[in-house]
Amino acid sequence: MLTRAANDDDRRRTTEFERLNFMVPITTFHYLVVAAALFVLGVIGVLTRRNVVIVLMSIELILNAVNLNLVAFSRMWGNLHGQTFAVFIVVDAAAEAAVGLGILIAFFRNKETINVDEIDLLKW
Amino acid sequence: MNSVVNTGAAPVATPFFFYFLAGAAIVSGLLVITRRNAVHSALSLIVTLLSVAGLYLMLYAPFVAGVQIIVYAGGIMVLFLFVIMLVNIERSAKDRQFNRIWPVGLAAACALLSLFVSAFVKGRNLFPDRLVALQESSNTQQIAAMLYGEAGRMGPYTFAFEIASLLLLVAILGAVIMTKKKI
Amino acid sequence: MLNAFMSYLGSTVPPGNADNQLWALIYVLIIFAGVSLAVVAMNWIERKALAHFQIRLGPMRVGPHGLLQPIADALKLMLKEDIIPAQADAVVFWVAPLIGLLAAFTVYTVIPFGPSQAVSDMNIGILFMLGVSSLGVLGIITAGWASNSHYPLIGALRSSAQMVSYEVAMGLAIVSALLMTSLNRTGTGTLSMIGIVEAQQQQGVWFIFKFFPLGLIAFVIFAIAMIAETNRAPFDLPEAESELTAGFHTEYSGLRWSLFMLGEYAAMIAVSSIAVTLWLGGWMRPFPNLLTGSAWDFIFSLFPGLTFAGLAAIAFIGTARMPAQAYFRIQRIGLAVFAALLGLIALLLLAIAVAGRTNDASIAGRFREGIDYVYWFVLKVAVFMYLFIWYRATWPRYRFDQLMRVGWKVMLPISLGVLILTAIVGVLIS
Amino acid sequence: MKDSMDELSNGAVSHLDLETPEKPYLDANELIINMGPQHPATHGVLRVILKLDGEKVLGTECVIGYLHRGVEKIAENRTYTMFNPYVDRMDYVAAVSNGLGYCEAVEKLLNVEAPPRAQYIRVVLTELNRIASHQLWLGTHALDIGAMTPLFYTFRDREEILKIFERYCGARLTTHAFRIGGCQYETYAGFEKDVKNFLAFFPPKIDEYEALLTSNRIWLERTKNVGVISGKDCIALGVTGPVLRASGVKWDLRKAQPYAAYSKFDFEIPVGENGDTYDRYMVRMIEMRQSLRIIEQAVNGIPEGPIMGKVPKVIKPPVGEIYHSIEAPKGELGYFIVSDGSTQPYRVRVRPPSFVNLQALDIMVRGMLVADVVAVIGTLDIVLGEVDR
Repeated sequence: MLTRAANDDDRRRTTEFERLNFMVPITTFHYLVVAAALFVLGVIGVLTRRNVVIVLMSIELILNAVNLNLVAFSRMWGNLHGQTFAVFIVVDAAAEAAVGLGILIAFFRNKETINVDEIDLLKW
Repeated sequence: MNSVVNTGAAPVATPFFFYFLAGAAIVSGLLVITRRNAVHSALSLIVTLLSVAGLYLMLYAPFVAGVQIIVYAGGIMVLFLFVIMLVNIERSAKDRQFNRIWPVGLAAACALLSLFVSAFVKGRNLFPDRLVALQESSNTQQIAAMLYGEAGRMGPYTFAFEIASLLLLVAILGAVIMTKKKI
Repeated sequence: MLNAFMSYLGSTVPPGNADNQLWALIYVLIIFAGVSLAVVAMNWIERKALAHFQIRLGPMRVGPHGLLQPIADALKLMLKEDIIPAQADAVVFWVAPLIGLLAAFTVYTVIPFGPSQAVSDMNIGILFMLGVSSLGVLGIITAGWASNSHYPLIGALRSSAQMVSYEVAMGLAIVSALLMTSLNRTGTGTLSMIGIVEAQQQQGVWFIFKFFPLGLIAFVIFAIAMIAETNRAPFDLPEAESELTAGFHTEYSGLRWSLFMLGEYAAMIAVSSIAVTLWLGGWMRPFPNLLTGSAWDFIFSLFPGLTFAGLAAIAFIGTARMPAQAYFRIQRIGLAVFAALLGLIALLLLAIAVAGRTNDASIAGRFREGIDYVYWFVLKVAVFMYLFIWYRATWPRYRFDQLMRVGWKVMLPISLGVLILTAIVGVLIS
Repeated sequence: MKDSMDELSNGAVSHLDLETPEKPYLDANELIINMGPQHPATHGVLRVILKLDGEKVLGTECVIGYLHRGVEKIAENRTYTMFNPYVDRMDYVAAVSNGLGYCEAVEKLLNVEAPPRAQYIRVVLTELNRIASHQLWLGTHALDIGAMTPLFYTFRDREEILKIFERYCGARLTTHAFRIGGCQYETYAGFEKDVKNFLAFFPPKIDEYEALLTSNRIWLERTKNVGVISGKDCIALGVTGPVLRASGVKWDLRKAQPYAAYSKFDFEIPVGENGDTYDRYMVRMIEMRQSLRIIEQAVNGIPEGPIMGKVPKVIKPPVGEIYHSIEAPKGELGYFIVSDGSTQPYRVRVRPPSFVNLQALDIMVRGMLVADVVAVIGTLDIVLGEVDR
């Protein structure tokens, strides 16, 4: 009796332990949480930082979070549409970085600043 | 393709690597948005990108991981570092780091965070726990089939792929025109 | 224990793919040690060969014929004061050499020294290699930036521009080789390093000779681009001694500087391995499909032993030619011991070759096979390493704008043309 | 930059505007780089301040004087004979030429002439020295451009010349070979044989250097159209020697104002067309071959006779002044000596070719790249001992 109870207790504790600990098998949900965290970090960066370069980098963070979601879903459903989309997003990120940095350099040449606060004119 | 459902057969190391990579990604992501010096931010971002590439590998997506390393870490980040060195960062490092509307921005981000949290807490059961072991050994070939088609037929994304190449071309032209002083 | 050992010897896939983590770890350690040793040896060979190109003797004092010179150098570098400039960004300065070193060494996880003699066979093998080796440039940029000094900064900018532009031509040349792997019945190619070598085996031709001269041109473009990638003469602008004193590592000293050197040489071996794998048949011995049969197998398996025997003979001749003075006595003994060691290795290899000639499944047979694969691979890589030294002794250095012009206006169009022609020829043939 | 050029004429030190705040151009700031005084490619302790836009050179400024020893001032406190060894220390690569110039200048002041045998010996040694100097130039120049190997080849062959010097006068570098009025030493036994051996030995070696460089694509790209200077600019700046000749001006003091025994020999003056680094390279390579021709004629025709002219024991030239110049390997090497009638010169002024040629650096490198600065410093063939004196 005692041993059984102890066993039950043990089992409960293990499940509790598994819930909290590393031994829980990693599921899609885990990846989604990581992606969400990265996404929020990216959003904070975009909305609060003053340096344009860092804002652009935060956008890369956001895109990466999205990519991680896509690939996680791809594994969840067992097909490759998500991964293919991720490749497209990488292409998009490359284009965005090139154009964004191009704008940045053109802007820096004219106004000698890289602060978002000072980028407030449509025409200069 | 989606026959093997991965239940208890995952290697022991998997959770460890997951938490390691996820932790590295989030911590360095935090560094990206908090560092004063843009070069430090960029280096942290590289760590994030490589960690995410590792997560892709764990998700049986080696091709995406490879693309991530070669395009992001090897290409885009070099571009970033290049630009950071060209523009004068010493002044901006001494400057105020956050823009005028940062409280609003932070509030909006917090709102987004709470949205995510509530979605995850309430909708925990909506996300099925299943993970499918994709066929890793022919991942590239399968993505090729998606992009280019197979056995004479167009794949589902062939047209989109061509459009993407057009997008890149436009981006190249745009970047060149904007950065060149006179053409 | 023995079972585990035998089970691995009998397996035909790399340990990383067989989920054999222990063996994968052992392989990683072996490769790490082997590459470090190769770099040390390369250091000695480069100094010696360069000296002989230039009618000098090279290192002669530390050990017989300077054999212990690399060890003395390593000791010196480790004991040297490690200076971090006051104005430098200490953290980045500290991390930069490690980035380059890690990038150079990570590449080795997918290099196949034989059909099962690799850490792992990744589905994206060559893509992974390209990606990781392109991370090396980050180390150089950060080193140049963190030094907070003009020469390193210029060196870093030069080198990043150079590496990024030559990567394009390099990638296109690689793609044209990858196209050739798809010329089989199913029409699917492969990015896997082992798969590429196996494709060459199936098609019965090294890709350098495939669609002559298309394969050759692609190979030559890669061979040029890889020199630029590794910042070696005549493309050694980032560290051009006469212009930028030492380029991006001007401010580095001691151990950290030696890490840069280690990374550079490791990267040289890595890119040579890519070239060997893609165009020169990887681990395959010459004429594997033409000169078949166990007799030929046996003859070719004698080569490793004979090579070491030749080296031992050279060392013995060197011993005999040393002046018979008391001053040289220790050196004579040292060289004789070295020669004897080489001779013993030769005997061992020959013994394995003879013992394993009948039964491929026996331990000796397995060993013989493995040694054969590694031997031919290393031999081919060694030819490239010699070429690196030869180039350095012969050619002046390019100027930055000329380098860019060659990269974008010559190499890129040619590699594109070769790629398109390869595709057309491939379609027409199949 | 223009008004700062005016400052230069007003005696201001700098014609580079180092004070104005760095203005960003496109996206790069202007870089001010100190090349030297400790730098592998400035041939000693030359310091070049470079103003760069990225890799492009906007302007240069040479800072010299790190090797200044006051040779000209020393001369005022030494007798004419005592000063003779000092001139060897200026262009230490071509010490024999320096000595020849000084001895001939004092001889002119004294109005004596060295006997023909001495003059022939002087020609042989001076031309050997010219070859040695050009060899050193070639080795270091190629090394600057990135070719390591020619340096060792040229040093190997230069050794043969230095051996002849050593046998003749006991020193290899700072030879002090000549004396006022002729030569101190008679040729040693086997001198002619040694020189003739060298004449046979050297031409294949020049071919060897040329095989490595002359038609090398990278060498051509690095030297053609690099550091171009027109003949007019050369004359305006007073540039002489191979640099001048490579710009198409046929001016060689050995032909124009023959000294020593040069009028007796048959040789040609190589002339370039474009005035670029490659032409200067070719001019010097041909000059080496022409020097061999001169040496051959001289060594075959060394007359018998005394080697010392009639010079008083104590040299006390009459009051007056003299300017005498010779064609040193690097250009016109002139000595301006003022005598007040005492045993010590009142003033000695040296016109060193390296110092004058160095002034052309700025014109030659403006608008070129950093790598070209190195190539141009190499091609000017400066020796800092001579620049700073």
